[in-house]
Amino acid sequence: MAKIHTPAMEKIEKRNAKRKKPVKSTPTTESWKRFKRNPTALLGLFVVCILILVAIFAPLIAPFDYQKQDYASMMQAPSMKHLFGTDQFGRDIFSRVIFGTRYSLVIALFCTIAAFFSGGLLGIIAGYFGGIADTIIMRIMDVFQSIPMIMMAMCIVAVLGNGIPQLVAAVMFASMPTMARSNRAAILRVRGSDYIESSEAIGVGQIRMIIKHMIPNAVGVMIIYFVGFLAVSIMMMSAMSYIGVGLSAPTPEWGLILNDGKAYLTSAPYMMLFPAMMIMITCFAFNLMGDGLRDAFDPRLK
Amino acid sequence: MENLIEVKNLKKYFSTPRGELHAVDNVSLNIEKGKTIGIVGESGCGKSTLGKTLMRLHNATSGQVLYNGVDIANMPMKEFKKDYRSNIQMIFQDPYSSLDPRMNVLQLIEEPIKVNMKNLSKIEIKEKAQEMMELVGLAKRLENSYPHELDGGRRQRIGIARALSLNPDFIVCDEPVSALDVSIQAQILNLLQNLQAERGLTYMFITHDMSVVKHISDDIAVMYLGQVIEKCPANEIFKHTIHPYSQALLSAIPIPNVHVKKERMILRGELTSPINPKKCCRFVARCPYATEKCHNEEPELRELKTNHSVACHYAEKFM
Amino acid sequence: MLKYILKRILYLIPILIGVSAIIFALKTVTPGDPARQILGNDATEEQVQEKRDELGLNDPVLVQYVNYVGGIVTRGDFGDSYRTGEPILTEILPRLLTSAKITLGAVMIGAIIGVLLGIISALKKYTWIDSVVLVISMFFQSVPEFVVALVLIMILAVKLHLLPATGITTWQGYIMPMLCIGLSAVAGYTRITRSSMLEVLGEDYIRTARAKGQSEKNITYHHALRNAMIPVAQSLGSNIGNAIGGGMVLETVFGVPGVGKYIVDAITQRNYPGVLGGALIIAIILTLINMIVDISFVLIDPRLKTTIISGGAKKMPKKMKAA
Amino acid sequence: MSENILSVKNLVIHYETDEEVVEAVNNISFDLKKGEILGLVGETGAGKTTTALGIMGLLPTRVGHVIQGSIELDGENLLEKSPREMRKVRGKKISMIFQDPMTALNPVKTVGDQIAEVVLLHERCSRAEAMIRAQKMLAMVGIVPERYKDYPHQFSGGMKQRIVIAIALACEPELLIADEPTTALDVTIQAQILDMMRKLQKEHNTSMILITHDLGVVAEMCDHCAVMYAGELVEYGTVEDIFDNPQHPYTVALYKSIPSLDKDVDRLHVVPGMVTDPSNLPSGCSFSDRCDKKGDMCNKHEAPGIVDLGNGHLVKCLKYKPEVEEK
Repeated sequence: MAKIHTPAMEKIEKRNAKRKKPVKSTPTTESWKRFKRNPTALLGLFVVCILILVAIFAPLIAPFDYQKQDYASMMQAPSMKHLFGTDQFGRDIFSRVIFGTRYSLVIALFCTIAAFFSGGLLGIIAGYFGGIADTIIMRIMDVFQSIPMIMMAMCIVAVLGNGIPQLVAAVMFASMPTMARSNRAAILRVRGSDYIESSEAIGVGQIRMIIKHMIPNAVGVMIIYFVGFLAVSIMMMSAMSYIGVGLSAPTPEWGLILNDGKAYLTSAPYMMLFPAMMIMITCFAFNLMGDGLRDAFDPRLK
Repeated sequence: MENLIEVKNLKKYFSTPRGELHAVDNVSLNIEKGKTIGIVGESGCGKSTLGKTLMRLHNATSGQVLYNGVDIANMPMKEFKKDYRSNIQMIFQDPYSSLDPRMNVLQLIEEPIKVNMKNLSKIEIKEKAQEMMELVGLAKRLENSYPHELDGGRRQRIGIARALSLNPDFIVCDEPVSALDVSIQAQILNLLQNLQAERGLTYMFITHDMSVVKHISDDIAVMYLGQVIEKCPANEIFKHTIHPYSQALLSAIPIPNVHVKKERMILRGELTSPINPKKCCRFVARCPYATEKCHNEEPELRELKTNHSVACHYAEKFM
Repeated sequence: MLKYILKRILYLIPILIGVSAIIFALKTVTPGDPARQILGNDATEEQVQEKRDELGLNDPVLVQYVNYVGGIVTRGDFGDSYRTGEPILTEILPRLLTSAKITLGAVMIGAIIGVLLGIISALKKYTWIDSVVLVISMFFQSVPEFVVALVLIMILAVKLHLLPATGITTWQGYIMPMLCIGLSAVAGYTRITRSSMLEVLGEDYIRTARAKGQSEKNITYHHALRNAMIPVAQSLGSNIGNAIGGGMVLETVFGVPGVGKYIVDAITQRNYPGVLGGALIIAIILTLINMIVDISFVLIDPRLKTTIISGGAKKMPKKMKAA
Repeated sequence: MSENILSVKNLVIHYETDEEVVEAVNNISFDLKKGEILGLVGETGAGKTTTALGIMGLLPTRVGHVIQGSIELDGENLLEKSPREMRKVRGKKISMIFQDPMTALNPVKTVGDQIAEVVLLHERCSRAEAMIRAQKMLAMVGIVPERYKDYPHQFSGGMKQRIVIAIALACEPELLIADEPTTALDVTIQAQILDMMRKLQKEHNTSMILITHDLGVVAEMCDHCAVMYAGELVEYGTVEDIFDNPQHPYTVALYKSIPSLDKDVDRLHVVPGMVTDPSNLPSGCSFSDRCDKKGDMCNKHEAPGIVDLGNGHLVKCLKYKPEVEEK
């Protein structure tokens, strides 16, 4: 009796024949393979790369100085000269949005890094040491969590005043409980695994354990949180600037540009359209990428 | 005969929200050099905890573990790690989860050498790791493979190589074959036996499988709810079991032979809770012969014959 | 059960002490002298000092804190508004109802749409429907609530004149704020529902139900859904928190006289007691809500009920499982 | 001899994913007589569970495909039935017990509800009647009927498996498939459960397929035994045939590699190599790479056919087809 050959088998044989040699399979290449197979994730990555390039080369891309006021051309609708139109001071919105990429991305990055170094670190400490340290840290986080994140951030900015460092501090404090919780969970999952115990048994010391075993295994999940939080902080930041808390004019941050256009919603909606689109595209890209990373690092979650 | 390991009144309690869990309760054992002691029991009887306490993966609540006469259970962790960690090693139950998925075979086997023998050069470490791979029967081409690419038998060989690379003389084998298929199980058991013969290793072999433990052990200790209830040479237990629990355990094993129809002793109920146990025979709730005395007094492990001890008030009756 | 509720209520105390401490800490680092704020710039230094004594601002910090908490507990005194001189509580109380309505509506909209989408995408996993649902919900997650609000205002109010752009003088005024907050929460619910539904559908007991000859529909609704809802319910507390936070921004956008707008106004007017008092009140309410969510959980999950009634977790320490 | 209740013919089941095709079951045929117990033995990846799921019509959707063959229950081909018709068969005519009792019960429903559910699905009766039946079933498997209101987590592992058995037997099925019913349990509990299963099987004259990797369990419970390797049925016969007179090299090797309680051997017999990967089968006989009696033809010839050694003792090995080797 011959073995059965099915169309599905032929398809795979054909594909295998095309492949020159088998790719070395390490956990990292496996993750990358899964990420590559995910078109939406790749799209997210692509958009993020473009945004980064835009931020770096903002002065080359922007046709005008983002703060140059030109009273001769105020409130112009989008045209070839002013792609996104101009605002009530005659500033080129396109240039402002391009420079806004710089501000928004950099501030979001600062916020996220700060959040990781405060809440994230606390979570890692709580997860790694456990016991009394864990209890104390997590109880404090419970307290922080009872104030909604954006409200906490606004209260802090209200007290500290507007400005980039203040904003970063506010986001950092406000995000502490969420960050701590998720990083703690990431560490706990690794810490509870058998390979940590088996490494303990062969005499691996604490430092090597953290560097060689725990971080490499937890880092995937942490990257997911990191990317996700970039989107969160951009959204928080723009919402705060929009209602006038956080940054102050004339910084070309997207939320602030929106704030400028607030009064002209009905007469000149384009003033808000483009910055709003930028916020949306950026957050969407980060979220798509984060989602792809989640599937790539942790296929069980899908 | 020389005892490599002497366990004296070892206790390991865990505190849980519902009370103290007596995982290992007053266990005493002697393990002779070059021999294998088998620890059998059902899940929750504390056999793994016993192994991990010997390894100092858990700190003992009280009692002593003498290694060549030195108490290793109560010495400072630092000293233990420095002087004794290499001598006592462990092979883990689940070869799927006990290897770091982000390391390849060579890295996994190099790790114990790297950590414990700091005076070796990189090349020497690699050479030693390769030597270990050969010893446990892992082909050289697998060096750069990751655990997820290998089958259970090979992963367990990695686990064995990791343990052996430190030249230990005592190895705790915690259910090393229970996650493996029957045909692979035989490969690993033979490997362990060959290594023992070549290197004069001493094993503590923890398992729930009576036939495996009988095959590989010289002495057997049966555990029930944290206590050793019967201790004797391997052959003896299958011919002259004394404790009612051991009898039940043996009679419960299905024999792959159609002509042997065993008289079966079916126990009532299931394992009782090891949390805050009362002062009585631990087996009393399931024992068909339990009397008033069993409910009130905790039996001690008594030597009835040479090398055969039983913890039962009425042991003589069952002899 | 009663014991558990009592325990849970006792657990509130340290949280509330902590929250009030955070707010108090912010209060003490607040720029400006409250005494001068109250008296105005014309007051003399002596008058200010006198006022400071009166307000207890010259006492040690700890005494100030104790007085602060004492004032809250005994008199409901969250401080007085710099702007109007009225007690914060009297100013906020009438606004609470408005905010509560919006928050509740938003959470319901978000939860209902989100859970439904989550179920659909779990049942249709790996098909185009699943992808579309996920992309749409992620899209709404990526758009700040206030942008959604602006778009809705443009379309529904300015162009179509269907709904009022701002204010809540009629019931229609509530629709847009609720919708905006609700939509941004949809993604969260969809994701949790989908993943927990998928996990549950892969469980052995679902296979058992299939082996019984149960239909897929009944398996989904009778066996899977209740189990899958446990993590969704768990996320409810933090989602309410997010909705309240979102409400702050949106009440401002829509000009809704709720607590959120009150706090934002207080921020722009540098009315610090208003900001902090408002935040504290919200925090207290949120803590209470979380407690209620926790307690109602026990009612969904029988496993929790037994462990709680038998007084303690049944789980052994992780390391014991291997033994 | 009594009639066949189940007859599986030339069954082939594949799992197809984007990455690979797993040939889980390769052309197996066997019959099960009424009131008999058939043991299905084999290692991981041998296709035991897949066969069972195939019979139940519960192969994972999209991935699992029956490529060919027929499964006849009482003369009706189950593979031709619509999903709706299959639902009427499952739970009523065929029941299945799964390996892990800890997860087989819905944690948020009382055990009484879960037993009553299957009764309500297949029999015309009221909820109250179904509940009474549920309590009777609990009593039958040795659980106090008053505990029908309890939730699964309030029972221990052995008790849960009893409840799973109660669910499976509630509608008095003609065929019971037990997939490693005691593997997750301790040996003393296993003895209790097997004892009870045997008793109930005798009382109700249920036919049964018992899937296990434990030859001891087969020897004790079964009338016939089928040994599977890499999706193929390599040997089939009465338990006496298989245990006293094993013929396939794999069966023989399997015996020798198990440590025995009554014999002392210094070293176990070893089957070399790894368990054959069903997504990457060798040409010819699947066991050929590990076989110690391998001949020249084993890899070259197409998969060996089945040889009847008499009295229905079937073996799938070229050893018993000398004419092939001469060719």
